[in-house]
Amino acid sequence: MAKHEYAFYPGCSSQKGASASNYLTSVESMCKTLDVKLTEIPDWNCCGASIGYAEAGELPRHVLNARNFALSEQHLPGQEIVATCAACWLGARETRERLTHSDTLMSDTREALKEAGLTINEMPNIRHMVEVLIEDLGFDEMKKHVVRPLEGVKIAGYVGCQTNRPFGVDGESFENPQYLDKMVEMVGAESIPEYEQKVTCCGGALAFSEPEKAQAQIKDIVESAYDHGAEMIVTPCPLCQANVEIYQGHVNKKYGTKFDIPVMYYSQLMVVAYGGSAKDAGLNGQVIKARRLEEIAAKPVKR
Amino acid sequence: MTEHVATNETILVVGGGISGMTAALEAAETGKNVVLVEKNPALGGRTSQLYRYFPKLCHPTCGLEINLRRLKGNPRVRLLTLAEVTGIEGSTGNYTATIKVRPRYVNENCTACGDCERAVEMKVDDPFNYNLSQHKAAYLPNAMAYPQRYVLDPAIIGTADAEKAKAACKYGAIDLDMQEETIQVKAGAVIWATGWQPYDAAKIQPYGYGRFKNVITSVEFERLAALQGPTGGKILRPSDGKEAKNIAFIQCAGSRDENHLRHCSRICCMASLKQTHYVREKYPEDGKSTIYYIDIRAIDRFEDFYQKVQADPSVNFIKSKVAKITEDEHGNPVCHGVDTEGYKRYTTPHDLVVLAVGMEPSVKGINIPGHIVADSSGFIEADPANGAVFGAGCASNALDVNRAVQSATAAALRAIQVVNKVAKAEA
Amino acid sequence: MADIKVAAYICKGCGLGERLDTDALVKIAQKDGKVPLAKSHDFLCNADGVAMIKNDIANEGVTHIMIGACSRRAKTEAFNFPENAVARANLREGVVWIRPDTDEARETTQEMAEDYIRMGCAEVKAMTAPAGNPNTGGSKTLLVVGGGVTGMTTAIEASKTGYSVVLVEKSGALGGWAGKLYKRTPVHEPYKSPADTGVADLVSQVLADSNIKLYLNATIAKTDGAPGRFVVDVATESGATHTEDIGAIVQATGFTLYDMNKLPELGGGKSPNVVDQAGLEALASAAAAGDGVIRRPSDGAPVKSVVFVQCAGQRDTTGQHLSYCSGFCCNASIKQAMYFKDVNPDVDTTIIYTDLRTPGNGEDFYRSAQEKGVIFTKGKVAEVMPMGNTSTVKFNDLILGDTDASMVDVDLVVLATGQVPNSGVNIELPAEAAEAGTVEIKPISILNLSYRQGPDVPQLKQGFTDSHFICFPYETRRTGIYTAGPVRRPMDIAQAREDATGAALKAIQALENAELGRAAHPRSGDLSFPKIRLEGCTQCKRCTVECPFGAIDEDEKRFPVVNESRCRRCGTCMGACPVRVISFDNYSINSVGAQIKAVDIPDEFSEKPRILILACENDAYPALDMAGMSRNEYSAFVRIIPIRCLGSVNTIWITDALNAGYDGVMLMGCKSGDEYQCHFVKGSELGRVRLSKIDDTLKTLNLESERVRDLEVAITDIERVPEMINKYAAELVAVGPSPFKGF
Amino acid sequence: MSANTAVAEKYRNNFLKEIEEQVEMGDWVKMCMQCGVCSGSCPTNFQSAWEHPPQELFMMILAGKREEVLTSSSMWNCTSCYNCIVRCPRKLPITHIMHGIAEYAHRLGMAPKMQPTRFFSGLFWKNCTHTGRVNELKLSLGLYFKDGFVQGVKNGMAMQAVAIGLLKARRLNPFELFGGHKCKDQTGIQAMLKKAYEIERSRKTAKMAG
Repeated sequence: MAKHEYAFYPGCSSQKGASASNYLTSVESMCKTLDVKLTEIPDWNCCGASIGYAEAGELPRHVLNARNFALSEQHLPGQEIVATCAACWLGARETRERLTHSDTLMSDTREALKEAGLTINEMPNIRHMVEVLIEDLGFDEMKKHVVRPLEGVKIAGYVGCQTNRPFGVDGESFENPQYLDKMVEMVGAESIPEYEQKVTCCGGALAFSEPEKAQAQIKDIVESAYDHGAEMIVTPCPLCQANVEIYQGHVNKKYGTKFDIPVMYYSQLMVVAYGGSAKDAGLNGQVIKARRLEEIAAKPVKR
Repeated sequence: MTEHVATNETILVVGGGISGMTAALEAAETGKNVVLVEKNPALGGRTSQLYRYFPKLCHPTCGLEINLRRLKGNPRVRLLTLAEVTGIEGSTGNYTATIKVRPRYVNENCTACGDCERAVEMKVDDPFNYNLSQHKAAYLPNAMAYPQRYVLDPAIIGTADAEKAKAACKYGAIDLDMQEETIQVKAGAVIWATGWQPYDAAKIQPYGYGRFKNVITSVEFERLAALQGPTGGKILRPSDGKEAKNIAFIQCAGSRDENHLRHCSRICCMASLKQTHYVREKYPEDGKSTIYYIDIRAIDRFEDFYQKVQADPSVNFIKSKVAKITEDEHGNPVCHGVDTEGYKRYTTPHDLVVLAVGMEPSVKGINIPGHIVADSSGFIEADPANGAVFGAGCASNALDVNRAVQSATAAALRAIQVVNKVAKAEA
Repeated sequence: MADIKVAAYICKGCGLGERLDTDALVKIAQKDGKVPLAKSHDFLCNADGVAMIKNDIANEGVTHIMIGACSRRAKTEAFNFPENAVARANLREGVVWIRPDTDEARETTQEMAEDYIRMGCAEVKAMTAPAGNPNTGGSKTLLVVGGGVTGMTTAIEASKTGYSVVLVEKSGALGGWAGKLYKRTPVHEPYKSPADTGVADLVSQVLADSNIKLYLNATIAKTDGAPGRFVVDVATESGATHTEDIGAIVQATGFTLYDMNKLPELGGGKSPNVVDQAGLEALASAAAAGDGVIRRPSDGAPVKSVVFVQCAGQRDTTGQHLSYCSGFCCNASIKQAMYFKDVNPDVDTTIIYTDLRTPGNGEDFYRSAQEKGVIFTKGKVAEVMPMGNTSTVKFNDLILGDTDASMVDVDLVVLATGQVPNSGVNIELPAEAAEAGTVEIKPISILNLSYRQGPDVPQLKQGFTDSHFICFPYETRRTGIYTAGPVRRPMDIAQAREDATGAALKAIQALENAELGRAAHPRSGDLSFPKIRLEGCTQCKRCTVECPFGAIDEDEKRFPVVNESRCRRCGTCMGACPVRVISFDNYSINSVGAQIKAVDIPDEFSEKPRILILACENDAYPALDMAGMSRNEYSAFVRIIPIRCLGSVNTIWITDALNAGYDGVMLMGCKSGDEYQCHFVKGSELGRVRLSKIDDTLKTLNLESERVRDLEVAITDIERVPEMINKYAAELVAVGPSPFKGF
Repeated sequence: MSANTAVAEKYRNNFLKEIEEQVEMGDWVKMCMQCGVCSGSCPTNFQSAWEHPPQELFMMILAGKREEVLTSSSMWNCTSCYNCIVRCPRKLPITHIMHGIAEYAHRLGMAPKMQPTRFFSGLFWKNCTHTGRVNELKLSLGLYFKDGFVQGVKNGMAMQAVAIGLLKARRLNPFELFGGHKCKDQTGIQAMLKKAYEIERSRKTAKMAG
């Protein structure tokens, strides 16, 4: 039996061949080390994300999330649902809050779920992977497994929006959350607590629909990381990761900058620090290669 | 000032700020015996830390001097300093208060000559200056301190410095063996005048108080302007001691905000308007103030003061709740937001940002019998269920000084009504 | 005077013994001070030192005590001898703490101390321990003028405290403004809905209270006397007059709504569908008595849309209307909007405001109104145009930047006009303004005081009754007469009730202290009082005109009559008197004059000028003391005498000083004018007016105008005051020594 | 009078009522006190993006400016960053209100037709509900070709580098075009969503009827 077991909701981007497949890879390796068992919710569906709003309406959006709750309850009774994607976590949590606070919405949801042969009896807890790490395992436990500290690497912790607002990680501030910096320190790297863009919005879905608006923000996020001497950026959110990483070329073209900074997931740092290979950490999934990490990952482990 | 014995005809006044002193003196001057309890080593409370009052721009210590003189001349008030009421038992006309008295380590022999202060080295934060500066660990709390008697900070006890202080005193005033005491006091009625505390500005995350040195609170700004404050009355910013001439005042820092304080704290608009005067007073040539506000609440006759400030070209008003503050490379706090009158976005650096922090009643965590009735913000309401425990001043509502004094005077009458009834029954 | 025995005690503690030749000081007290008993003590303020003094009082027959130690503001508990006349020579804060501890300074410092001993001895000999004033009255009845919420509350609270009350209401019913309200703004959690006014309850309490004597349809025909012994004639409708003995008075005469007919641009007076807040209350009350629906006055149709115009005729900067904010109207409009919403949520209610002012828990009331669908629009109303049964409201929408916004087909417009205090005759209104009619005159007196200075309580510029409205809000300029409620400051019912309760206490306190012959604030408990030696009086009336508190009347022969219980003991009368016939037992022309004369004036070749400082004891003297505590040094050539108020400074002191060879005189008093900081309100101003004429005196003496300096000093001037002194001392060197030295 | 042409009286409550009935979280609009913290907190709140920032939109709703509000592109600029929500002193769920107003404008057909985010939003929803999971390739292509084929090729070219990068990193699968990720119980999902729409519509209609 694993120490911790959860129903896993990877979300659309964390599938094979999807934009955050490297996130998935590294989370799986990380969990193995930490003895955390994630069981994928069978036949889970998309959360609808915040951007689906034009068509989604209110009830269909909640029904979509509720279907995942129902599946989890049916197949993985008693387990908390863990998401790795900020949007999935937020969407599911919002549905949970709304259904809990409105009897009408709850009964309407049940009525719709019936059409898919499902129902909900109890509201599941919805957790972000970061919450699991911090609250259920704790920094001491996480640190225990570090065998290859990322010494001398300076990393800007970019928390972004949706893992931070409106719910956020318990005890953290909306304006200056510190857990990512602590995680950076935990893996033996150097954090930048004063990085002022840590909660700036990456533009979210607007990065696709109206890229020029989002790119101005991406520029600020990257520029400030450079100003603070960061070698890489770390984030807990797939959309943040993608937006900040893949548009650097566009930003360079538009603003004449020469950005080329890797954008990593916390789980990738941990896997490397835990002694995993570049492949375990999904480093091959970087559009902007994290050479420094690759070098470290190639080094032998101090046991 | 004397040591009369407290009985059921005594009025217990908790808090020695302007409200508590007023309640105590008004009752005493009407012939009632009063026990006045103050948790600090000296009377005066929060108003004594202000540089000036609105709207007359006079000095709070001016009224304090009169109140202290009234007190010195009145045998009916018994004063306990460094004392906190930890519990009250009983009912209307028959209360027993338990009071914890912390040691001052200095007895009544003290002449306030200051020899002990000169003898010691140790320095501790000076709460009178909101810890913006330090004072010696043997200190007189402030120039107006009453009782006019030195205090030893507990941190000095057990050190060689403490012995130095003792040795320096020619009058045997220093008693290092003084212990905390718990005493009980009888009273027929109780007036809670424990005042207010500034809302913890660090909780207002977007403003970066605690992260940015040049973001300070309105109460701290009073000390910067005060002639006896940490900067000798010069408005210098904390980060680099530079003259702060371009100052932003942010209203509703905590108040009118369901994430913080639900209520409007009433005084903050006037306080900021007043503080723009300090900027002009200290930097007549190039001082500049910007007030970011939702509604300017210059209520009743104070409107005149608002109109005067509006007419001042050095003061700029922007109807906007500042969204967030960042810091630029020069250490200047930068205000970000939107002027809602006509939708104008701004990103404005200032030398210093002053947060007009809200008022929180200082009534939490006190064991009052029968569960005191308070409103959703914690202010004591007037309610028969409170028996003869009466809120006064800012323990009862967000009030300016004038209204706090009114409230305290009214509370004194309510308490007198109770003890008069006791006296009649006992006669 | 025969059986006084003066003793001088000189302390050697706090460095006095090291810095001064205290033996010499003892000798000075004996020789120059001519005291039969002079002693020094190592530590005068400790139990042993105090016991020594007490023993001398008991066994040596000492009646007058001169203490040469610390400031009179320090060690007050130790040096507390209420039966004796006591003078304090300030050797610590006033001498050793403001002088450098150097060999060069030693001589001048010692001279300073010696002079203070001489001065203390001279002063105490000119004093007697005061014993309270005669002409006390024992009435324990309060008069309350005004039967609204404030007046009723005062009456009920005073009665509950055990005092009887005479309550006079000019109309035929109790209740006042609040009695006309449908509901009031809430004062308890959850602050969500309009609440019962509570007026009916107050009325029944008043009517049921045998301690309260009620006069309806009655006015005050005459108020005579002083606290503790007022004699008040109450005139009733029938023409009968009832005389009441009264101890103290609370004036709770409330306010009148600003006349909306003065606001034609806002539709005031132009249509029955434009009402003020009182008008709406009447409509709401009428609706509540019927089917609950508020109807349009013009045709009785149910109101479907209503607009509230905030600050109507208020916060006006043009000088045409009220300049102030009445404070209660935002909450009142919210409440009135709820009258509609609570009955029918479909009625459109819009409040147009510039700054919404709902302090404290009013914020919850504001939120509740928003929840109920009341619309708040930040804007400035330019015009209300009634047409037929509806109106168009044109305004500048400040958020949307639309200067030409308008609402059409509005059924009802409510103008939130402000409170105008009913404060009676403005006794200080400049005659020319009254004649020119530039200021509105309320010719009907409320109290009809038979005081020399006029029939009502003095007012501030906006017509509200005068008070120290920050620290001591109840202190009017008529002792024993307190004002409460909106006559004092615009306010709502909750505040008025609080104010009324406080005013009841102050009135009770005043009559109790009046009975004991003691002063009221700010010299509360003071037993001294002005005595006039009528034989010397020239009936010049200066004392009666100048008294800031209207304490002095004139008798048929035009001699001044002091009503001691009205007096606050500031001494302005004493300062004003050209023939110096007014004095207090412990503060007189002589007690100060003797000190001035006691100072040893070195000759013109000594290069030791002498500067007299007369310092207000409330602010300047504490500032000087604190300068000492901070060891801020100043010139050893000054000799400081605390005075009760700048108003008490008699010019004879200055001329005496200059004649005696002082080189200069500094007068330190509080700020005067509109933002006065004088605790006696007008004292420092009157003092300054008097001193402005000193130049003539200087001319006759052939002296430079620099020799007298009038200075505003605040209590915080701890750094500044020594600088002022040193600067002045340097200036006087340039002017040169006084030609009167050695005469 | 059709919903699209309904005329709101200026500074009357009828448009507010409409918003309250038809817009998710619309009953919060009236609680705004015009402090402007939302406008100042919005990351895309530069004038060109937001013709009317949130607090101004709220005032416009109160002022009955129906046409201007519903045809505005402003609320489509929301990035769902939730800054406004956590800072709002009145706790208005502003992000959701923005989405709600946008959804309502879209439902009425009053939203600007070629507003890119409106287009993307619809596209996303259709994409994800089609199979239960998002097909990122189809989503992207759908977006690039929204303005027609030529523009699509241009957009695609502009994004070429990004796509190649993702392809190389195995984060974009070209075969998604021919199927890709999907849920097994697509029938159940469709039936469930159909029911949800039915219920929601009937509730909104009932509200409109009063």
